[in-house]
Amino acid sequence: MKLLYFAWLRARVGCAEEEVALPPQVRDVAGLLDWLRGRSDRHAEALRSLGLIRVAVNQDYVGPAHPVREGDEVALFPPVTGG
Amino acid sequence: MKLLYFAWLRARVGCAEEEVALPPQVRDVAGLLDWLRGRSDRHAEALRSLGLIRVAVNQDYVGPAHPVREGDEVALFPPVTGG
Amino acid sequence: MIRLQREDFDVGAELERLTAGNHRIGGVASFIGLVRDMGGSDRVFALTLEHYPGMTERKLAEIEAEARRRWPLDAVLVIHRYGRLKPGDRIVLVATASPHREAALEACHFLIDWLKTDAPFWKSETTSVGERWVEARTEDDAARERWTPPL
Amino acid sequence: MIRLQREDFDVGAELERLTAGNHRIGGVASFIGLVRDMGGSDRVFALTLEHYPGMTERKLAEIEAEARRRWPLDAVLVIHRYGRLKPGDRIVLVATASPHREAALEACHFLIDWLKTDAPFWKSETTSVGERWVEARTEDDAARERWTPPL
Repeated sequence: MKLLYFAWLRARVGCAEEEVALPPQVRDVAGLLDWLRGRSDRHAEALRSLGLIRVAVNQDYVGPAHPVREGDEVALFPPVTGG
Repeated sequence: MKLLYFAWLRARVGCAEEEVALPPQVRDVAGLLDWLRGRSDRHAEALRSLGLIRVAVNQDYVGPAHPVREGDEVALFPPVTGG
Repeated sequence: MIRLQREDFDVGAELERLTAGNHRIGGVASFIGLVRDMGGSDRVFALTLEHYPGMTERKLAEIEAEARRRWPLDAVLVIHRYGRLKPGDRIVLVATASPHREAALEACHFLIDWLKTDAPFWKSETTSVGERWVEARTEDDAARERWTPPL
Repeated sequence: MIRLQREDFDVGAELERLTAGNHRIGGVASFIGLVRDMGGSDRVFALTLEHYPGMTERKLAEIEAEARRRWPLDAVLVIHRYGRLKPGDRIVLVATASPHREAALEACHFLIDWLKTDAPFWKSETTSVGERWVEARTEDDAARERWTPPL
């Protein structure tokens, strides 16, 4: 699975993009975030405040119950501020 | 008193501007319109449908009860269509 | 700022000038009114705008003052043309600049709505069935009413 | 039409192109977003816009389609810049053209409101007290909500 980080999430995690192999118990966005927090201290710190994190799966905004699968493009980022 | 006519009122009355001496019994806009209708057949015809006529006295929109005086600039015209 | 003129105007240059050197401005809203080639079901070949010199400037200035009273605006521009225009020609430009996007957008909408009902202009269309005066639209009165009473 | 670019754009030329040859259009509404020189009480020297390539184009196209579904629009243009900008620089241009003034004005307002909350852009300010990410504003969410559910 391809993970993308934007804005301060990118800065805190320390990378813009990573390729991960999804363990079988991770089935949805909430599970993915839980699992990611265990990857490193930086991940744990960056993903601490879930209220400040938005998720897109395959370029659509989704909620915590949205399923994730091997092969998805999952992006994590703070609330957007365009315009 | 200076009278100005615009748009189809100008075309129907047959002039853009006329100078009139106000008779003493004419005290307000409604009275002025009554009196003007007696000036000629063209005036009578042009000023027939009061619902289609707007009046400005000294460049402010006014209603039928607004006073008129010698020296005023009174404009008569259809509803405006700017923009 | 209010301008009443026969000549066309350069939208890009006007909008540029509106904000030049003022870096407090976060948003510029504008509206351009154009001559349409249809009036009802008839083809329009020309549109002639007549106005009431003196009162027009006065009313436009009043409308600008009202917009500035209602919203925090750093700049306001209204350019209204008169005379004979062709389909596709620009009639009017309304532009507002503010630190805040909502203020600019609402004030621009307000200005064009009020201008339609309060500025003494009249339009005559040269159509395939002859010359005729454009009637005021009740929708325009309704649009103006949306903004009263003052916010 | 949607464009995402680093380069600046020419507002006059873009608006001209939007309506060229189409004499059905009666009104063009537009909004230009500019970089402000203040962020809260701190001086801003630069604003850097980051976006999510691929998703940004997709979201902007969805927002355009939604506007066209709600209003009768003859043309829609959204140009959004990214990269490093200075105070006074243009960030975004939204323009809508319609036979009807209200449709153009409302659709333009709608587009900028939705773009603020739905397009994946993030802003970082270079200020007198350092570099910092601009936070999303709850006012922007409220402005977006004004347009839902569909008219």
